[in-house]
Amino acid sequence: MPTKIKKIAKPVEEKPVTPAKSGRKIRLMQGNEAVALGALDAGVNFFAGYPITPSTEIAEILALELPKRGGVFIQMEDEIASISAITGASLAGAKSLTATSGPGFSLMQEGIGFAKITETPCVVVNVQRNGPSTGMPTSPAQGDIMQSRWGSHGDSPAIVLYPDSVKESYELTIRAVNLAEKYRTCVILLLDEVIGHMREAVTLPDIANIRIVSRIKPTIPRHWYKHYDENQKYLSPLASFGEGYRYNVTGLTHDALGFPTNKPNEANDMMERLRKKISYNIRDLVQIESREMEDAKIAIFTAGITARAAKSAVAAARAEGIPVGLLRPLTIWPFPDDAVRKMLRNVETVIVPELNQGQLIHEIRRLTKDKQDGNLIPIQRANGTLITPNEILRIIREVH
Amino acid sequence: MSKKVEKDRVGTIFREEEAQEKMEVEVTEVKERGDKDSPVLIYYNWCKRCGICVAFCPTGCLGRKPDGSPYVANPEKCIHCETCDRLCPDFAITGAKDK
Amino acid sequence: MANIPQKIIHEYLRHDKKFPHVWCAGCSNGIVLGSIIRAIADMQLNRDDIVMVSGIGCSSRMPVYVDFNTLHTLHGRAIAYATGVKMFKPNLKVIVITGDGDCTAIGGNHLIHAARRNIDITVILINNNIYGMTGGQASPTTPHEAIATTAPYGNIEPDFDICNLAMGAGASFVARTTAFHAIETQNYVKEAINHNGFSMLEIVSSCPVIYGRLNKKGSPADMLKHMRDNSITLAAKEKLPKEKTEGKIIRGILKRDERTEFTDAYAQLVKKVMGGKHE
Amino acid sequence: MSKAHEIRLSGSGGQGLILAGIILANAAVIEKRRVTQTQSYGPESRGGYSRADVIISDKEIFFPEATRFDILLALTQEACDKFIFDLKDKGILIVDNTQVKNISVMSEHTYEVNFTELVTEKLGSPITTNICSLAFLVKITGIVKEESLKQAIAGSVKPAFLDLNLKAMQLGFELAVNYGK
Repeated sequence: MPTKIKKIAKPVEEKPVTPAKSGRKIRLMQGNEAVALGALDAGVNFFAGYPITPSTEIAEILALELPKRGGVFIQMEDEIASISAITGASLAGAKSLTATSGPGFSLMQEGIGFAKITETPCVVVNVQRNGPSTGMPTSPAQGDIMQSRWGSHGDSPAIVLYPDSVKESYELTIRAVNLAEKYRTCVILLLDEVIGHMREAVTLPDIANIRIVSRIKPTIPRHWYKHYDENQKYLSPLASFGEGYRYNVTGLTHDALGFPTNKPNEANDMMERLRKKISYNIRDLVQIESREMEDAKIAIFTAGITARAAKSAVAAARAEGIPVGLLRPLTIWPFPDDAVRKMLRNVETVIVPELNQGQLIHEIRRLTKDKQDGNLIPIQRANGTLITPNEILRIIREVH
Repeated sequence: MSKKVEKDRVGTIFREEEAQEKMEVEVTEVKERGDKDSPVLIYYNWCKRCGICVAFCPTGCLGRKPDGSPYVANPEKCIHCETCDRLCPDFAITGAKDK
Repeated sequence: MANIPQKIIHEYLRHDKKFPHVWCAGCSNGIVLGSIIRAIADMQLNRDDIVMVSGIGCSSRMPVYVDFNTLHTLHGRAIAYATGVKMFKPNLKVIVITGDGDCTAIGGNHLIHAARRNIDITVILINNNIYGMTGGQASPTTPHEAIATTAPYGNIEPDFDICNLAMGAGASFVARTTAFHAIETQNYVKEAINHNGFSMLEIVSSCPVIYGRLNKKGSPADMLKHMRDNSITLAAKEKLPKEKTEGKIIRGILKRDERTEFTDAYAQLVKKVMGGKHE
Repeated sequence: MSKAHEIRLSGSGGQGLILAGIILANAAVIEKRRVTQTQSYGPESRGGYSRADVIISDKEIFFPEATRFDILLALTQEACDKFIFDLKDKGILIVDNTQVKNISVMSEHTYEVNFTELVTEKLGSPITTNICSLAFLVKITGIVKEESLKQAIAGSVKPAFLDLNLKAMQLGFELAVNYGK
């Protein structure tokens, strides 16, 4: 059978993405919109996703913007395909991102594990909604805190960021992309439904003032390239497909070259590598906001939208002369153990409000073993409504 | 015996008389890797003894050892059809032109 | 390896790393791999430009053995990963190696949507009628009444015609051959890679150790002989009366049409919107 | 104004309350004030219930949802019944009495206007009831300047509908000026 040989003539080229120019003036912006603009400003040039409330605006904005900048937008057939496509694109050199909500996030877990074990940079935005299962699609909940850490089977470390405002959604999206590139892993950005849909007045920083991190590229000859090089604090260079470094990527436990292995010592090296690249760099990863904690006897520990209610309650309680402060992790995983332990040292009571049946509180309980059980007070709810400042204030008054 | 040297169509050179001698060799004495003068080279480290090459050899060039692995039973019969090469699932046999 | 003469196929194998391969004695996967790399050698493609993607299963172990950019992914998801690679770098040649269970059961949705989009990915589906790696469970292509470990009394489900499925979903190149027909496989692989659009090449193969034993199909060679004797070309089928073609494997290029390819369509879209002003 | 103003616009899906909330928030942004806007709604685009909250302040806004309203706009009976108890003591209640027939707690500052009827009569369709009632709210409370509202409307609606919406706004202003007369 005669066959025409079609040679590949086009050179391999990276797709340049022109930065977003819009929105440098102050303007009203939704949390989801801030995520989309943050992604564009961080250099994201590949998005694959599947529609799901309450994250859909992110896909809609990127469908509009990415083609204009030479990036790729593709709506996949489901969330599993979406995480797969962004991982594949990342290996081809893209800065990639997908956005979803609880049910889709559950479907993506296997793919998130794959991105982690293969050390492929990508970002998953999970705009949390009420669950379990289909739950209440337009109601808020913070039920995915543990899933974002432990959702994928097997041990794997996680980097999870959690903003509490529209402005911070923009900033943490950029940070998520940067961390994904730097640490070669799947970084998760947790958003609350209310933050995704909330509008606030935001002034975006000048594009020139935004720090963008891109993966390190190998400069060594092909035969020296190790896809999982052990140097440099476990942060090794990453070649893209088509650049001449013909490496193997597999979800199987693999050696430094990327080939499957069953040898216990090599498996151990790989697992330790995954763990240490997070634990050795924990200072770089952890961000935590503390408010009025200097003389606080009561501390509120919470994240995301619940922290907004807590801030309001703290302000009101301080006005009444109650020594109360707030701790809010911006990076919830890896958990900021040392910082929290240190800041809670002089505190008598910790209140942990969260929109679930108890997730963050387990971490606080672990860190405050020396305190009596009665000094750890949960405020928990998973009925689709927010915990209000008044509820928290009432508890503060009670314990004072 | 005359030293008749033939060049086959794919360019492998082999000596007829040596091939004759090899026929008389006990099968157990076949070298563990293919002889470089053989029309067909077998790499026993990769061979899994499935028997496909022997079954599809159209001329009976290949034979099967008691343990199931192939050997070049009748080198002179090789017509360099490459059937064994193409059908070997283990890349353990080659009748193709040496490059 | 020094012990093996430097045949052209050895340029393409990671022969110093991973051989002998994991496949059982007499498994057709190795034969198909040989045909694929011969095709690629014939085409003189640059190895740096080839991305071979696979899912999970026996056939999906293939990428590890070849010296291309290789991506061994999750069960059923190979086509979705391949879509990401191809969309971002359309100049790469993306080849998906998959099996019947991987592609049509767990990955069936990705198959039909990639075919619908007509994205330029070459899917080489090695159909051995069973889940081999997990030990012989029934797959969507296990024939009716055949024995599998999860169908110990005979399979009561009807089987999938994968080529029909791909054609129905919109694949623009669909062909079928068998592992025994190595030269034909080599040619079809070339055709499939050259085709600009979604191409599906089903290669009927054999699993002598599991499927063969469960169903008393004889030796590996017997199973290949069965492929030889029980398959006919599409041209022959059209000439023969219906009763003579029943139960035969039909080989040939079953569909080939020119339809807008997806990355081309996306490039057009980008060109169109980039002509407009930014927001 | 230094305190935070919590405003809730409520009614049923399809009445354009979320758009009204965005417009009001935008008007506050134009005046360089701090603002958050949140909403809650079911999947229905018609019927069901719908609310949009706007908080306008000169200080940092912590909690983004309105909990004790300074101003409540209720376009349906259901919304009025549901939210009226969270209106502050001196809060302003504005209802559309085309639909709201019973007000369980009369606030000191209650305004009853048949927006839907009037808008349908004067502008041919009830579609701009949201803008008309919002303009009424703005004029009565002075929460933002009229000019800011106008700019915000211009920035939020499609040019083809701008004229109609501005007419609705004007109608709202007039109703406020003439209220009780």
